[in-house]
Amino acid sequence: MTHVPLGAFIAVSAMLFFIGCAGVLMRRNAVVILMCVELMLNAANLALVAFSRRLPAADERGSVFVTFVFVIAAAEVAVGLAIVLAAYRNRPSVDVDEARAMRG
Amino acid sequence: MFDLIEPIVFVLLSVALVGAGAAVVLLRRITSGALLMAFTFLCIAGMFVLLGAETIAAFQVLIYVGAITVLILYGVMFTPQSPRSYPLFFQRQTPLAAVFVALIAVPVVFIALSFRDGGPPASGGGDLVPLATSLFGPFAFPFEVASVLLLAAMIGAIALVKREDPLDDEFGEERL
Amino acid sequence: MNDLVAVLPEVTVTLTACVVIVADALQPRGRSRDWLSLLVVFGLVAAIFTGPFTPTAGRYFSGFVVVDTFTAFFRVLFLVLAILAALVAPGYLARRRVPAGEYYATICFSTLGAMTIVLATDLITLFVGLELMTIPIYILAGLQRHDRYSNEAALKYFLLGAFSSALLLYGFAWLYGISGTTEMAGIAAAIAKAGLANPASMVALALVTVGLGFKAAVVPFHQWTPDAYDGAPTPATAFMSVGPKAAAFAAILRVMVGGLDPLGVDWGNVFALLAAVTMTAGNVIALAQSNTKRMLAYSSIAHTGYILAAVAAHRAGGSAVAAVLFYVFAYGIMNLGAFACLLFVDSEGTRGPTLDELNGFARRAPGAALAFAVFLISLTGIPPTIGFIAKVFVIQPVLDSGMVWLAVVIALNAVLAAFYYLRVVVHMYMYETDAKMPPLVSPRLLSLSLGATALATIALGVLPNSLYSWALQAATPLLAR
Amino acid sequence: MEHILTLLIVIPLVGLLPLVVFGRDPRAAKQVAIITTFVELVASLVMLTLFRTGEAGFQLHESLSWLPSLGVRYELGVDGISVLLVPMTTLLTFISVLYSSGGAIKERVTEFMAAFLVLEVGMVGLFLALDLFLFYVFFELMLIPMYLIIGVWGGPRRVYATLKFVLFTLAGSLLMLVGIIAVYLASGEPGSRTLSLPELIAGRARFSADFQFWVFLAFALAFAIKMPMVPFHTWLPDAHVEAPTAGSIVLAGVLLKAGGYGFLRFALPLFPFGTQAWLPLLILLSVVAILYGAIVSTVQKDLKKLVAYSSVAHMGFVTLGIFVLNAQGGAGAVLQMLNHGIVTGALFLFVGIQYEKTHRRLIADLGGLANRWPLYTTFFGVFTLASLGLPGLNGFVGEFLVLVGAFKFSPPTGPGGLFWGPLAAIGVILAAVYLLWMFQRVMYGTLREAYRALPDLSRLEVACGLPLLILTVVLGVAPQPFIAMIQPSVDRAIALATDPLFTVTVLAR
Amino acid sequence: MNLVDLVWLIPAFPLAAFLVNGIFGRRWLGKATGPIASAAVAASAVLALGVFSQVAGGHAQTVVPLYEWIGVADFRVDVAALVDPLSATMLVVVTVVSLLVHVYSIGYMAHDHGLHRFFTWLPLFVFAMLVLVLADNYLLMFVGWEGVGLCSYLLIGFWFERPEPQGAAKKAFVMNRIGDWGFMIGMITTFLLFGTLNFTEVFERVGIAQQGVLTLICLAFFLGATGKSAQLPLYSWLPDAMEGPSPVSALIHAATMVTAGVYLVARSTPLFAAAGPALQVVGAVGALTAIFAATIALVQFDIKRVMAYSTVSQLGYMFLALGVGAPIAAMFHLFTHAFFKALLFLGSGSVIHGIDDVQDMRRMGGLRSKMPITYWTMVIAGGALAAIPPLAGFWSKDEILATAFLNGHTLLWLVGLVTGALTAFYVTRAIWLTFHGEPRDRHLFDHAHESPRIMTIPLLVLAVGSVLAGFVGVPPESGFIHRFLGPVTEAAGRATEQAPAVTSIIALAALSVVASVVGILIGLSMYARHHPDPAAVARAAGPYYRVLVNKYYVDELYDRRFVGLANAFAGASWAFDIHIIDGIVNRLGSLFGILGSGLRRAQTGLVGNYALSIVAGLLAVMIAYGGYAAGVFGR
Repeated sequence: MTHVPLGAFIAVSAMLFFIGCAGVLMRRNAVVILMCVELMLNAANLALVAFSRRLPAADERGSVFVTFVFVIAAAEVAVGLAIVLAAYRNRPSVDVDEARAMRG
Repeated sequence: MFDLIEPIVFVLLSVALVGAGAAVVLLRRITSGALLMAFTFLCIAGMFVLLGAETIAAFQVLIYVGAITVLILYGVMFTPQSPRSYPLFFQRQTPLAAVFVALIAVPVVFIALSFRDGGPPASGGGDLVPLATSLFGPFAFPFEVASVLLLAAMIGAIALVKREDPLDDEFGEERL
Repeated sequence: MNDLVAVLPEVTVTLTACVVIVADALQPRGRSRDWLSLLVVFGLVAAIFTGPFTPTAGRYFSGFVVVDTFTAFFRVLFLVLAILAALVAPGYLARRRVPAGEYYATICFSTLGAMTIVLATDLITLFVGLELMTIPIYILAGLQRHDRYSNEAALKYFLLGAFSSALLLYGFAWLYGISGTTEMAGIAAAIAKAGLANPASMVALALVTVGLGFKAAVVPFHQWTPDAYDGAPTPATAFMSVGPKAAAFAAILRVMVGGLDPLGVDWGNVFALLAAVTMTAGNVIALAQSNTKRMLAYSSIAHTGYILAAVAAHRAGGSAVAAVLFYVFAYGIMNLGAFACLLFVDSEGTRGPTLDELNGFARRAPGAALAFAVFLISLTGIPPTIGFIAKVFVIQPVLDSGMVWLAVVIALNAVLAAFYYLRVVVHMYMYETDAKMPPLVSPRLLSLSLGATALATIALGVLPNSLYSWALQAATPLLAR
Repeated sequence: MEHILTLLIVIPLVGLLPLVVFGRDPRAAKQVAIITTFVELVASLVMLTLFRTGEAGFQLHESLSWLPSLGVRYELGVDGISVLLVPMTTLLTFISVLYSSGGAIKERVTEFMAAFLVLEVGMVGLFLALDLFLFYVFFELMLIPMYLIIGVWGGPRRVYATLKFVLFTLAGSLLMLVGIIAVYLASGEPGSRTLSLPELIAGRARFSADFQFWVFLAFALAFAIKMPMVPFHTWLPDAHVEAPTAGSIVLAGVLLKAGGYGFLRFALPLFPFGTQAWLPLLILLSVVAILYGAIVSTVQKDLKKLVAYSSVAHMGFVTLGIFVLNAQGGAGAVLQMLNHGIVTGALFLFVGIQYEKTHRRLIADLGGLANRWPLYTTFFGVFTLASLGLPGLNGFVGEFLVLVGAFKFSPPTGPGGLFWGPLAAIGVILAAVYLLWMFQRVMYGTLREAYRALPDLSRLEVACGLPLLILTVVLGVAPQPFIAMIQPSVDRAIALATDPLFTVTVLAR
Repeated sequence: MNLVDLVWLIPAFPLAAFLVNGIFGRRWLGKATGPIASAAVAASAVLALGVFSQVAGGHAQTVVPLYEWIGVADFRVDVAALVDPLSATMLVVVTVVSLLVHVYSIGYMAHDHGLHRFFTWLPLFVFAMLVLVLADNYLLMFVGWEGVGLCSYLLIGFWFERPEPQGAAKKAFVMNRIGDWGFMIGMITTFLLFGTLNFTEVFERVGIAQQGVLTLICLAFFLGATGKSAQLPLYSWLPDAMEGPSPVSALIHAATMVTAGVYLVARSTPLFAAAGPALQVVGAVGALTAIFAATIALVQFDIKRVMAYSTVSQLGYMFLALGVGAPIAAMFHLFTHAFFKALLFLGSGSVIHGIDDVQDMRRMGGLRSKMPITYWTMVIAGGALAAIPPLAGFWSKDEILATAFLNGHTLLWLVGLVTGALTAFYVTRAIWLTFHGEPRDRHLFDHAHESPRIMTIPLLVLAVGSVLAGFVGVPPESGFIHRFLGPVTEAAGRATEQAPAVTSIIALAALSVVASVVGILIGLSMYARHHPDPAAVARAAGPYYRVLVNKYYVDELYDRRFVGLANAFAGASWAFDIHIIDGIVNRLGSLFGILGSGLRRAQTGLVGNYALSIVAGLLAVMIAYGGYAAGVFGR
């Protein structure tokens, strides 16, 4: 049966990656930015798995990498939300454009 | 005609994936954004299945669609925003950013297409066994480190949000 | 079993972290927690001394962990920096009610991450280590959580950090795609075949450069640095300005030199450009700063440039890598010392002293002022300090690889830097203090550790040979091929 | 005794210890500093006695491995070029400390003395180092103490002046550092590389023509700024005006010599081709410095500024003497360094003394001092005359020899000695103009009421001035013994720089 | 025993006196300084006479070395004395006149509070002058040369609290320095040419040089001479130098120092002789100066200034002599002039001393009765200056003119003749205004008194000298001095002169005497019988008179124009230093400051911007890699 070529998967992942990237550059809400970062990570995951399954010398490393990314992503989100909350307590806003006491 | 299933599924998934992702970026309601993100994760899981990596797909559903989405939803709930007009959801630099991202994305996507396919997965069937063996075999050390990472994140997160001294009370109980 | 022995230092560090957490939890609230720092120091010193007992150079965990001179060098460096960070902290933590136990534990975790980086032979371990090094730093930056500057610092650092991690990860993914493996050696081989002409490897390389450059605060990926350093609690700043940077350069060496050396010519030139831009921008902006803490932040960017120059000169071989190691070490102790000196002038509500708040410092605290002066002079690169020797060791490979222009840029930048470093000395020694100066604090522990560091700065400046030859040894594993 | 040179470097460091211990009490600090510098002075005189006149090579040679991974050695030695500069340094330091302990420095005495001892290490080491790297270390070591001395104990605009001083010096010296490392890399195959001067000279044929061209430039820039040569001189007046008396003394007396010494010791022997290539420009700048410095001096209103600008002119004679590349010029240049150190150091000393009493440095505010201060007038007069090159005093010998050398100067192309010589000689006339005028405006005329009560020189001040006075006369009346010490080494340096065969071989490659 | 070997004692004595008076003078010695100095000079005078007699007794020309002064490679200069007739003559002149002046000064300076300073510097001057005279090489001579310059500087500015002496002193030193520039250039080129600075060696090798170079060298030396000996264009310091005490004027600015230039040229006769054109320049300048200064002297009223200008003019005579190839005549005139001009100065000093320090002749008059000794001695000196036979001046000056004429320099001779007349006129005028006629200032006249013996005795001695000194040159062309100095100056090409016919000499002498007499008679008729009345003459002369009174406006030219110009230039260069050279540096500094604060603004504090700059960086890096990969930037 016909296979979807590896390139297609990677292209899709690249699209997702840059969508996330654009999100980080565009949105003001810290939480949304966090989501966009997650999208980027997922794009990477997709690429990794695709490579690991479809490369000539296919091995499971890609998948292993992805598992670690899961862990890291979880940790990141936890810490990230904690930071956002701590900040939100001092100044009830998650608008990153308002967090500019330090500049120059 | 069965041999066209995979491409069709792939196309559908891709469209959904990209569409949902774009929605996350563009949608104003954060809660629905979060849910769309979860949907994106699901599509990714689908991709994994398509690639024959069922185990990873499972993890994906558990961790992302499960844990992370929930976390983020909590985060969204704890940080309510005063309603504002649509443009204010975006930074002033949005157009410029779009240009830059496009400048990079377009060539990269085309370059991505250039990856040559190695044919069907050499070892047919599931990826559970190889994954498990390598995780607890050669990758034992990073595995341990990863666990420490989770510990560190936990401690840190607690340290950042726990309320012990009166200073915290000036911020409303009712919020948390 | 042998595997565990091989990573004994890492294990020790982890245990130390856990012990500190427990001890902190057991300690009733409101009681002094200064002794925790000594506990940490004890643990970390122990970790240093376990180093020699680990079996010498070799690969463990079925080849996914490598222990060699390179590892040993960085292990010691990270531990030393962590120890100093623990020593200078207590007073500040107590004053600003920063949770002490978490502070020390987080430092330990970050250190563990850094050590993991230098143990790594493949991208996976390296990436995990990188994250374990970085995520605690986010926490560290925000740990003074009732201070909005601290919150802002943490927020910015986290968002940008996560973003850059994603970039890096994607780069790694592509590297994997190009080479079909995650081991540096394998990547090196594959890349050598593909070459930069292959656009995919070009993209991967760019993403990796950006990701690692961000961690090391290379211009133009540097902008988180001033805000994060500025807002974070000063002891944390002292640590994060050196530890992560050192780790980042360890990673850069492992990946770029260890993994991508075949493409050297191509990324060497790009790195040279980045280095020149970085040091110049850092120095020029630092000229315009009025807050000492922020000025030091920018100066640390400039130093990134110097180190990067040595990386760019990797064609010179051992001397280049050794230069990076030596400079990172030198930079570590002198910059940490410089930031820690700010702890003497620490008034509630401010982030760090402005230049004017340092007026007459030499009269109010002669010892501290002298130490600060020594660190600044060392950062300027004037003999007989380690900073000077480090610059020499950097310039040598740069010239050796034929990049005379870069050497000249370094020299001229040193002149620029001299202006703002010595301006601090001017404020400390040549201006008289006036009324309403923030009161000085002088914990004995802080003074002692800074005195020791200052002495080391000079001692290693006079007799740098042992350290340098060690760095040379440490450089060899990367070049073995 | 064979480690006398190391001793010279160690003594001041040893002096630092008691200084730190007894630092609390300024009087103790003063005594410690005085004793230390005096011991150092004696040691340097011992070194002088151990020196064997008539030999060109390095004597009292010491060499230890210091930084093998960079081929750097702790290598010391003296020859005719440096043997006289070292005692001059120690003497001037001693006098500076002695004078400063008399009350010129009132606050932070301990720090001041400490800075001076460190400074002395740098200055003495500078003249003894035979390893380029070591030389550079000492060259820079002088920087920070002087920076503090000007900046902490200086005048109103001290911060501007001292930062200017440091930045100028660094701008030059860091490029020289690049040059030094380049020399190291070019000195041989990896493993056999070195920075030790004798070995470098032996293997200098490795330095290609345009390597020499650029590296010489790097060195020359550093030295030219230190000299200072026009147009890099503008830091000097500011630094001198703001510096405390003792600072001015060593700054003019010793630090300026680092440049000329560096040229003669390193730049010429190592880069003959570079020297030849840059020669015309350097000669031009020297003559410009002589005339320009003199002309600008004539209109100075501030006593210290005037002496500072006169230093620019005098240093012009030094460089001129060096770059005409002949025996008279070289010997004259070294003598001129020595004499300028003594005379200008003395001038700054006495300007300082005068300032301590009257708190005025503007020439217009002074006048008629000769009435009340016959002793002061005598000292100041003699040094003024020496500075304007009156035969029979030391200033003349150096300048005249340089002039003879300048007249002899015959380059393959461009204007020769008969063009430069007379021009430079004009500088001698101008010196008479501005120095005598200065002397008259300060000493002659009617005394202001305010100064009637001021006392003449105290015993301490006489003690500070007398050695310099004696040297001024001795070096003027009987310079031959000193010339005999200098001559062979200078000839060697010049021979190395002019060796025609060598230039040919380099150009051939 | 051989005195010549002790020649170094001659300068040693004054040096000792200088040191003693200088160190102990102010505290302890006080008035004793005068006798000490005089004693020292007396000692050297005695020794000098001894040496002279030995040399006269045919002692061969000898070099008395002391030690090696400077020796670098081929450039070797010793401190050594050359004893030959020329230096012996100078020794005598210098020491004897100095002695007299010292003695005279004891009286003259008695009441000055700076006495000890005076007697510190005067011996120092003698020392320097003796070094100059004794030197056996140009460089050592230069040492003395500068030394006397310094002393003259110090002594002119002796009363340094008044502004005029300061100016005069500085002017003197600086103008001398300008001359010295020439001296140095001459000296060094001499060395380059002959490889030595030693007189005898240079003169031996004179042959090897070609004339052009020699001419340049000689002109350079002559520039030095004009500075020292106040010739055009560097003469104007000498009249101002009269601000110093009269004894100083007598010793330094009449008898000794100012003749150093003459001595230098005489010394270098072999050089000058070999360099033809140079001599003509010397002669021309000399003649020009002679008449130029004489004309100015006609109308001055300050008695010392009259003498000063007359000195300038007499020095002009000497150079004229040198120019026409008669060094002996020059030395001869130098010798006689030393006596009568010193006497004239000391005399006017005595007058000034007698009428409490007034120098303006318009306030004098009729003093003959009050101070007879001064009067008579000055009459004698005046006669000598006016060249009235058989006084000293007549013989020497007449010889100069004769030689000039016989060597065919008719024009120079004519100038000299006219100058002679003028000289006679202004000296008559000076003496008459001072001593004859009605006292014009009654008050001064009443208090006028003759000077004490210690001052008058030197006057008498010098008077005797002024009468007899001339006879060393009698008979003309073959007198003692000619035989004595002959050997030194053979190179001067006296051979060219055919032994002149006695008749012609007498004729020329007669002519010059007539000129002098005419001058005197005019002077007498104008000032004794107001016929014609000087005032009327002045009015008649109108502009010409004013030009003379204002000394041809030369001082104005020098002091205003030149000095002003120089100051303007110097000021401009300082402005250049501050605003251009230093300005650039400071601009650079501020530039970086601006740059920094500009880049600061890029640090907006907005996370979005930071992220964007990261992405931009990513793009840039990609392009860079691509570029290097494609080899666009080269490798």
